[in-house]
Amino acid sequence: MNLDTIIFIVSALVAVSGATMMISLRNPVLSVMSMILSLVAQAVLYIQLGALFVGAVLIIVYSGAIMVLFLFVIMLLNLRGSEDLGRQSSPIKMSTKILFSLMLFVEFVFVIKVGFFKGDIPLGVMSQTTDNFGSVESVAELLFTNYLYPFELTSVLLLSAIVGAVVMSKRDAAETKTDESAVAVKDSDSKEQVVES
Amino acid sequence: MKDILRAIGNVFLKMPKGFFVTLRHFFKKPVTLDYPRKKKPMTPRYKGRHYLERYDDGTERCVCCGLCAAACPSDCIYMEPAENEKGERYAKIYEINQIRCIYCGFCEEACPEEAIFLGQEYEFSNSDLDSFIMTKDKMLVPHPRKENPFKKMFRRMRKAYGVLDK
Amino acid sequence: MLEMIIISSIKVIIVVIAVLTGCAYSTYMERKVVGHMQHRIGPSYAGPFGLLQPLADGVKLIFKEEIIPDNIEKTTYLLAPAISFIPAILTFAVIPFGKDTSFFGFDIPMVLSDLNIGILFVFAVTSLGIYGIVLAGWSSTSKYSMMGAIRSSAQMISYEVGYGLSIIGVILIANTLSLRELIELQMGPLWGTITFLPNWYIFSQPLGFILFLTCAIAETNRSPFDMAEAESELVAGYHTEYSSMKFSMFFIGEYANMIAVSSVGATLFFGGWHGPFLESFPMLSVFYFVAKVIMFMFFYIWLRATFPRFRYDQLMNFGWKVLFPLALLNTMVTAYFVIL
Amino acid sequence: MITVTAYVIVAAVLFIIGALGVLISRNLIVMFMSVELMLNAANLCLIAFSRALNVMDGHAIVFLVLTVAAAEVAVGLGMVINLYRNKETINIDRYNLLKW
Repeated sequence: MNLDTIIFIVSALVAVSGATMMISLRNPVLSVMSMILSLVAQAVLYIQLGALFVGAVLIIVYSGAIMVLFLFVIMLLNLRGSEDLGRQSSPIKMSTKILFSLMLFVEFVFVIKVGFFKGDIPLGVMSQTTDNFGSVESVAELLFTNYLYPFELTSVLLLSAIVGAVVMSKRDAAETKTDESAVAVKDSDSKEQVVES
Repeated sequence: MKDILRAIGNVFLKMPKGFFVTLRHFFKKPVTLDYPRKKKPMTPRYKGRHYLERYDDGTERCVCCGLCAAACPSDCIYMEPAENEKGERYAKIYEINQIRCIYCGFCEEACPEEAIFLGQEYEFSNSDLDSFIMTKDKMLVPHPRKENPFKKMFRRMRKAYGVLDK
Repeated sequence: MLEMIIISSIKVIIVVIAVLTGCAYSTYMERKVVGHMQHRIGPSYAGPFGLLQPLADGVKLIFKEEIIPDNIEKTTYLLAPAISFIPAILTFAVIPFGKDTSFFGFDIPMVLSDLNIGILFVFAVTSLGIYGIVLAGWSSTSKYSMMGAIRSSAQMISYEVGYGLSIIGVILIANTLSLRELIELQMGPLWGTITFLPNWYIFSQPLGFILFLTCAIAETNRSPFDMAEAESELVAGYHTEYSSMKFSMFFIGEYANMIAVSSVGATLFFGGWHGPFLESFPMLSVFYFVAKVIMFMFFYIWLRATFPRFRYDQLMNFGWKVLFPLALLNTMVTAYFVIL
Repeated sequence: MITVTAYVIVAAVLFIIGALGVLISRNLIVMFMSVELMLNAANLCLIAFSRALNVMDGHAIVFLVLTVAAAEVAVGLGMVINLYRNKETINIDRYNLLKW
């Protein structure tokens, strides 16, 4: 029970409970907040796994931009907990859904147990890492050599996302420009920054 | 593009101007005072709280003629006359309602005896309504009086026409 | 191990106390400086030159009645001040505030934690600060607070881009993300040749510096970009419904953010604790650092006293049509010269 | 000593919660966030494997996934706003025009 273990257990618990709260709370803003909690805990897990850069980027991109956008949309639509979300679906439907999820989980555990324990991936041990594991330089080196084409493709994807967002949130020409359209454009731009940085 | 050029222009041409203005004023002497400790000297003819004057021998100048009350536009002076043992009139009660008073100074001008005048003090605030009634004992206190140059002139004129002080 | 823990704890306590005192006294500085710029004298009654004014304010805020409105979202309402306050303080974990010195035989690095992704940490943490504002505005169920929160989130989305891009130039030149290494790189004569100037990045990145400054002011919700709390339009914006200690937590958070951004600016562009005569007096470095931060704070206040508030749409336009392209241009030009 | 399996199991749990969220939630925005959560669970897995095998490729892929997620959010939230404008609700059960 060393410090690493404690940190792992705490952040794993926070991540899972944040995620659970996210899907169970009725109030959308509280949902977003618990999602952020979960994300921060996940970033801690990343950093514990040696992925400093990706962990920081996760917080910057997700907590810093994407979740703000979620909050912004919730506020724009002025959704509060009182929003009528319809009747409860029938217990049979509900239990079927939960059952399916549990089956999926069992399957995952099975896959982890059977598939990966053959020894291809040394899951049982944490291998010693090289010095610059998880550093910005090593990620950048990979991105600009082996993963250059996917990287360029994401920029095309971002461009199409910008165009898509603009087209989608643009109202009829007769109506005046609104904040939403402006914000949708902005959001996709802010993602581009991450790629370039 | 136009926006960018304008922004650059503003940063290098217009913004320094604004910064310079505030910086210049930063080094100027402030116009406000450290008020409760330092007070602004009022002008000689400033009309503040009321005082009643005495003659040099200690008797009151006011003879309760009522001219000040008659001149008062806001009707804030109340007085009751009486006679002393020498048979001279004096004001038994002389009260000024400071809340009604508009500090116009007409009483000062109307007074034939130069008994009442308005001094330099201006801090009247109080939490007690009764304290705003200026009674005789409050007004008859000794006070630093700066002679009003116009009063001086009037006194000389009165002397010249034979209306003499006591 | 134990020594390290004790030293680190002492450092943390000292830094937190210093930051909180700094926050208190930057309110004093702000009132004095703005006062003099408007021909007033500012606070002068509590203590000599009003120096005890922050203390008096603090005592007043603590003992004030705590008013919690009825129709609020209780959880988030209570959480919001802490959320805006904690990230602001967290930023100081990676900022080096002096040259490493030794006390009583211990070598003490003058930084709480020297991460090799220091700048990214700062950006990650400051980007969390927005939630305090947004949640406060949303949970107060007041229209002024709500307006403040919406403005703030939109402003944040549009400025984060320029903010991030403006420092890319510096990082490209320095080739590191660690704040300590950045400072070490800024020692010595400018570009290795000009001896009378230090090698601060403001000389090689003037455009980057201006962009950084602009975005930092928008990021900390300060005038002229203080639309989240525009007092002449929205009463007090997002913290309209807060009182007593909760209000003061927002206040401290805002000032701590200002100090944090100032420290980052000083570290990135003005050489951090770097200054003359450090060989003989290493403790002078802390003084240099504080002096640079105070310069930044003075600029903040100066700006507030000088310019009127931006309009909402002007700000958005400015962020997207001016800052963003300029930051891209700066990155491109710097990259070109770096590759050369 | 924690093993990589522990991280992978945490990732699996997160993924399941995300899937459950997509299945049972009737709030469009929460559904959307559940999808993001599933992406993140996959990311966590990638990072864990990257650590286990001591290669950096996982990090690069996570980086690309993050950009994809960002693009997805930009378009998706635009869609949510448009849907809300049409029906004044974000209850997913109300969007049943194509249901037979």
